[in-house]
Amino acid sequence: MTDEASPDNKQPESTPPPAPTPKPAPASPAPAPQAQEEQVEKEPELPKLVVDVCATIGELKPYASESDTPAVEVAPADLVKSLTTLRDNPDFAFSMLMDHTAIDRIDDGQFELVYRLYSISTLSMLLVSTKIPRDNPVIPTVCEVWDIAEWQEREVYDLFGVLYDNHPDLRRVFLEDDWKGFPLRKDYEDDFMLTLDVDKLR
Amino acid sequence: MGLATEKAPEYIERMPGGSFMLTRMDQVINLARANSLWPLTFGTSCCAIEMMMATGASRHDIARFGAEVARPSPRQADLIIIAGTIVKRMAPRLRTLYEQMAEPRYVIATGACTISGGPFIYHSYTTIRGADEIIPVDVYVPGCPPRPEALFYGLLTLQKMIKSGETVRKPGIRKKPVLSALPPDVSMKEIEAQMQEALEKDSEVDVEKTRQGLKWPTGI
Amino acid sequence: MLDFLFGQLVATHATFDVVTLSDRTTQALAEDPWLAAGYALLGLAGVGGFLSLLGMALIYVERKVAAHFQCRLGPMRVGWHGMLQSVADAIKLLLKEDIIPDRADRVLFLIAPVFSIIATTLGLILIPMSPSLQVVDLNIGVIFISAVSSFGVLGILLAGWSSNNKWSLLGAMRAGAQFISYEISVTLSLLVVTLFAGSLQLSEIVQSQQDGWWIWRGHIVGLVAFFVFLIASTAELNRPPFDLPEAESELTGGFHTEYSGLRFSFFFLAEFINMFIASALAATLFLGGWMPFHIGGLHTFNGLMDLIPPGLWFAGKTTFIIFLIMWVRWTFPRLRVDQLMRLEWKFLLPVGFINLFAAATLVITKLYFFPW
Amino acid sequence: MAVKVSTLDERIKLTDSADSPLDTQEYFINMGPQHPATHGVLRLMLKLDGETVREVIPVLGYIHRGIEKIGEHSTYRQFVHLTDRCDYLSAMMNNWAVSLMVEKALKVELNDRIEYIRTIMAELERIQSHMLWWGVLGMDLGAFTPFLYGFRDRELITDIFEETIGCRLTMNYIQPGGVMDDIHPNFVDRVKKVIEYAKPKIDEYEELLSGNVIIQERLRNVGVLSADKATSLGVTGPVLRASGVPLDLRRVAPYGVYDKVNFEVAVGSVGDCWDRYWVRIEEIRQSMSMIEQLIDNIPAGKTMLMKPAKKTVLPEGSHYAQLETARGILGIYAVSDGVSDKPVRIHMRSPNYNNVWSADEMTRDSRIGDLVANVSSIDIVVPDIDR
Repeated sequence: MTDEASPDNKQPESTPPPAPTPKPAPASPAPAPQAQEEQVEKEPELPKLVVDVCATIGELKPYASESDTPAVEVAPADLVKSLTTLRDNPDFAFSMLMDHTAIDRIDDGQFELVYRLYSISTLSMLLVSTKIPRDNPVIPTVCEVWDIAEWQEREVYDLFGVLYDNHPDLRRVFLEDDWKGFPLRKDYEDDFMLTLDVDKLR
Repeated sequence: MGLATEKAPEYIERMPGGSFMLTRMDQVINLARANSLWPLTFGTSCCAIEMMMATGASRHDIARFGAEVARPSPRQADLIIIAGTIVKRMAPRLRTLYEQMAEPRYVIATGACTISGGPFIYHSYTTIRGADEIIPVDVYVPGCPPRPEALFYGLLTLQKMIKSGETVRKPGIRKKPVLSALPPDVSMKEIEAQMQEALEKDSEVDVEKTRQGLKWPTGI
Repeated sequence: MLDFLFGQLVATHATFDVVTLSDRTTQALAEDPWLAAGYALLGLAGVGGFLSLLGMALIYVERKVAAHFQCRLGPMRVGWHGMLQSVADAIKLLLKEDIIPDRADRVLFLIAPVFSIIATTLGLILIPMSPSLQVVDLNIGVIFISAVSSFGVLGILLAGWSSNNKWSLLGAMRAGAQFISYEISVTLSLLVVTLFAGSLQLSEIVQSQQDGWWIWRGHIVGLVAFFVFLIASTAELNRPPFDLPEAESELTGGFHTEYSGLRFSFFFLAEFINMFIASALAATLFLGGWMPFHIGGLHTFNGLMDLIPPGLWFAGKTTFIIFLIMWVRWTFPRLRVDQLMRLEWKFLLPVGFINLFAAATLVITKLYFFPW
Repeated sequence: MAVKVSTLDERIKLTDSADSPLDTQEYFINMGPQHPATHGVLRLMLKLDGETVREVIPVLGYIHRGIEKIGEHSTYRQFVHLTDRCDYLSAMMNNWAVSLMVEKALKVELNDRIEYIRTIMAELERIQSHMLWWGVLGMDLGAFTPFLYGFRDRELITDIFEETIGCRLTMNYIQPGGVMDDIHPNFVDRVKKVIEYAKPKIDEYEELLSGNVIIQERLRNVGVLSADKATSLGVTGPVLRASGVPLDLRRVAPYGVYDKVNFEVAVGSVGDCWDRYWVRIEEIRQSMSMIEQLIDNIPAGKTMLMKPAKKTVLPEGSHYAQLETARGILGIYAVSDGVSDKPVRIHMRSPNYNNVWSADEMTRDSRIGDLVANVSSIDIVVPDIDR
């Protein structure tokens, strides 16, 4: 990339990614320029958005895992409440649920659910992450907050088997209703599916 | 097929010169069928765009071959051009569409996905590996996606097949066109062996071993 | 002036004796029954042959016209420039498997296409193509044609109902509503011409246009009636922009979704022949039918026009209107159902009534454009 | 907590019944997966009351190939191939999204030549995609001729692609670290010629369809989607912009060289089909002007900065990049473990998946004909919905 390091973070409200970039975007008011230029192994400072959000909403914590988007973490029980605040608070105004998906962290025995919020007025993006146990994947739905959540959650249910509580119409979206298993889980097995491990063949 | 093709041949054959007439009749019928292939509007993915390009774009213009009358209803279509990947959920529908079509019906499979599964063979839990697992295919047109010209070649091959193949006495039996003749003293086995050798050499993949390791599907 | 120059070279106002095939048969019946039977057979074979040949020709023309509108060539492989394409299609359709869906109403399913084609044939025999080329000349021709053309929708309704397919039913219901609505407008514009001509007999209507065609002799009234007729009859033909009963992108195949092979080809054929009938009717009523282009009083000019045989006049006019209908088809998008109904009940119907009233006033006051 | 999981059969069960013989009864009708107006294999269950559509239930999955699962077993460079086959009408923009994600994660700096070529290619792709949409919209509304005209002009752009890339549809041209190959020597001239040819053609399109009174009747005030509802539905691209939200990533978060060109973001006001139509027609014009600004100034430089044969391992963590395709915002979300050259999880935020659900909101209580117009004006590509 020439001078726009990341399309999502070039907004004045948001900041460059927490990871050090070789060439920060000139227009953005970077809070930690030293960290970026010195390239030292050092805990990167939190983006301003994350600090603001965590200060306003008590349930949110900065997300520990490395991500190039400002990210916060929340407990499943506080999810709906905090997401509603994020949408309604005029300082953030995350009016759009850009994306919602899950990651199968099979080693930790958890599903990580990722909500990617986008604000049209401030043009900033926030990643809200929450973790639920793999053996009992139940989480409250956020259909009330954004309309599109209904179908994005259905996709996650279809492919991962995450159950959404209070969902108005929880059924499979891509696969047939009588499909066994949830294909995007890491331990999914299927007689039909062919697997090819190129490394092993060599 | 009606009276003309079921009962009439028996009577005609008994007449003097009847078999000659039957042959002529076959020729006329086959010519008519070959030149009036109405396709079903069916397309699942990328190949459908190239198919539409062949039918739609004025540069290619499939109408020249009399095949532009795309029918949305399978009852009126003669030809189904399977354009695009067929997945498990679509497979029964494709079968239904094929069965709803009236005899004689013809199938062209275009693109890698419909021939073998294409780029979606491995690790895909839904892709059917070849549309011929579901319905009989007359002509395969390779490519990803095939150009409109390739589709025309497939269509012309199908026309050739129909013209030389079916007879009134034996409907539904088609002679597959021989695309290239073998040299006189070479057998198919030798060619297969050579191909396997070439494959192993290029990709350094043990085909035999791979084949044993694979679990091929038994059904849909 | 012209009369002075040419003198008696050209006969003024050649009169046309209308002799229909039914007239000939009746005459022959008195003299020689075998001749009468021959005439009857000729009529049957003629109508049947004409029907199928015309259908195939029209389908070919339609495909070619469409292709050339769209900067392509159209059928090119079968015969010279694809001339035999329709023949190939016909043979193929004849020999296709005849599928009757399992849950369909068998009897109705089988007779529906026949209804359609019979209605078309009955309409065809009335068309005066030239003074000597007309099968039957009824004295209530106009009423008969409008009655028979409504009969065709019965076939469509039956087809949609008996197929036991929701799309077919939707298409059939649309067709029924459309037919009933637009039939009114067609009849209203037909009435305008019958008012002018003072007759319901098609050959007499043609004869009445000896001094000029009704489209311009009837002032603006004739012109308006012509356009109303054209729009409404296009709607009755189920052709775009009014092809809602078989709207491909909405209802897949509409009422003929479940039909295959021969039965489907009946609908196909009926559609094209109906187009011919509508065009021929428009030509007969408004453009003088087989009557050459005459201007009342200019005898020499009229005589020159008479040199062209009436059959050619009829063919030319009909072809022009057919081309017009095809042109519309390949240019315009489709209307929506409620818009279609709105066009009829809120626009065409009032216009038709006002036009009829104006026509009646004109006839009573004798305010023709060329009063001589 | 017991979470109730329903099935399609339960969903399409009719709850109301006619009380008296004069009452009308609603019924379900199945549209698709093989239907001319569903652009492939989308299946719509329509709850109808006579001709009036009460509810639209899209049923997906008829081309669900499990691309995200395949992506977990393929390298990022291999995944680029698969994105071609998702939204095949903006194939290069899909490639670009993956490349952008990889480059962002690895902090690869690209030179201007690559950025220029990418931007020009993406805009050409956008033009051809919109041209095809225009033709298909015409066909859905019952006019067959626009279909042919749209395809005729699209063919010329496909020729340009073919000359440089060797492919007509699934390009696989934009790769992580650059572009596959340098542009063909004829490229600049041909693009100029095509733009020169196509500019008056757009006016011809407008003459054929836009001015037509039937088109106006069919599109105006049909399928109105308010800005709030559109935002809540996560709709992006021309559909969102037609509702009056000027969200265009090319403007608000420029990638490529979009910050160096002048262009206007077409924004509608009502959010009906007509606005969506107009926004796309205007976008063709803007794309042409963008290409005109860029085509003469392609600087010199290398076209591939990352060695294709080298193993590409992204740093540990999640990476996301998004850009504006012809249909909306495409986001590629990848989670890497920092060891393998294959992602732990790769997810596509496809614009079509989010857009298709707005069909229900648009179509409620209007006719079947309106449904066709709405689905057409959303401009869906079904393989991108299903992936």
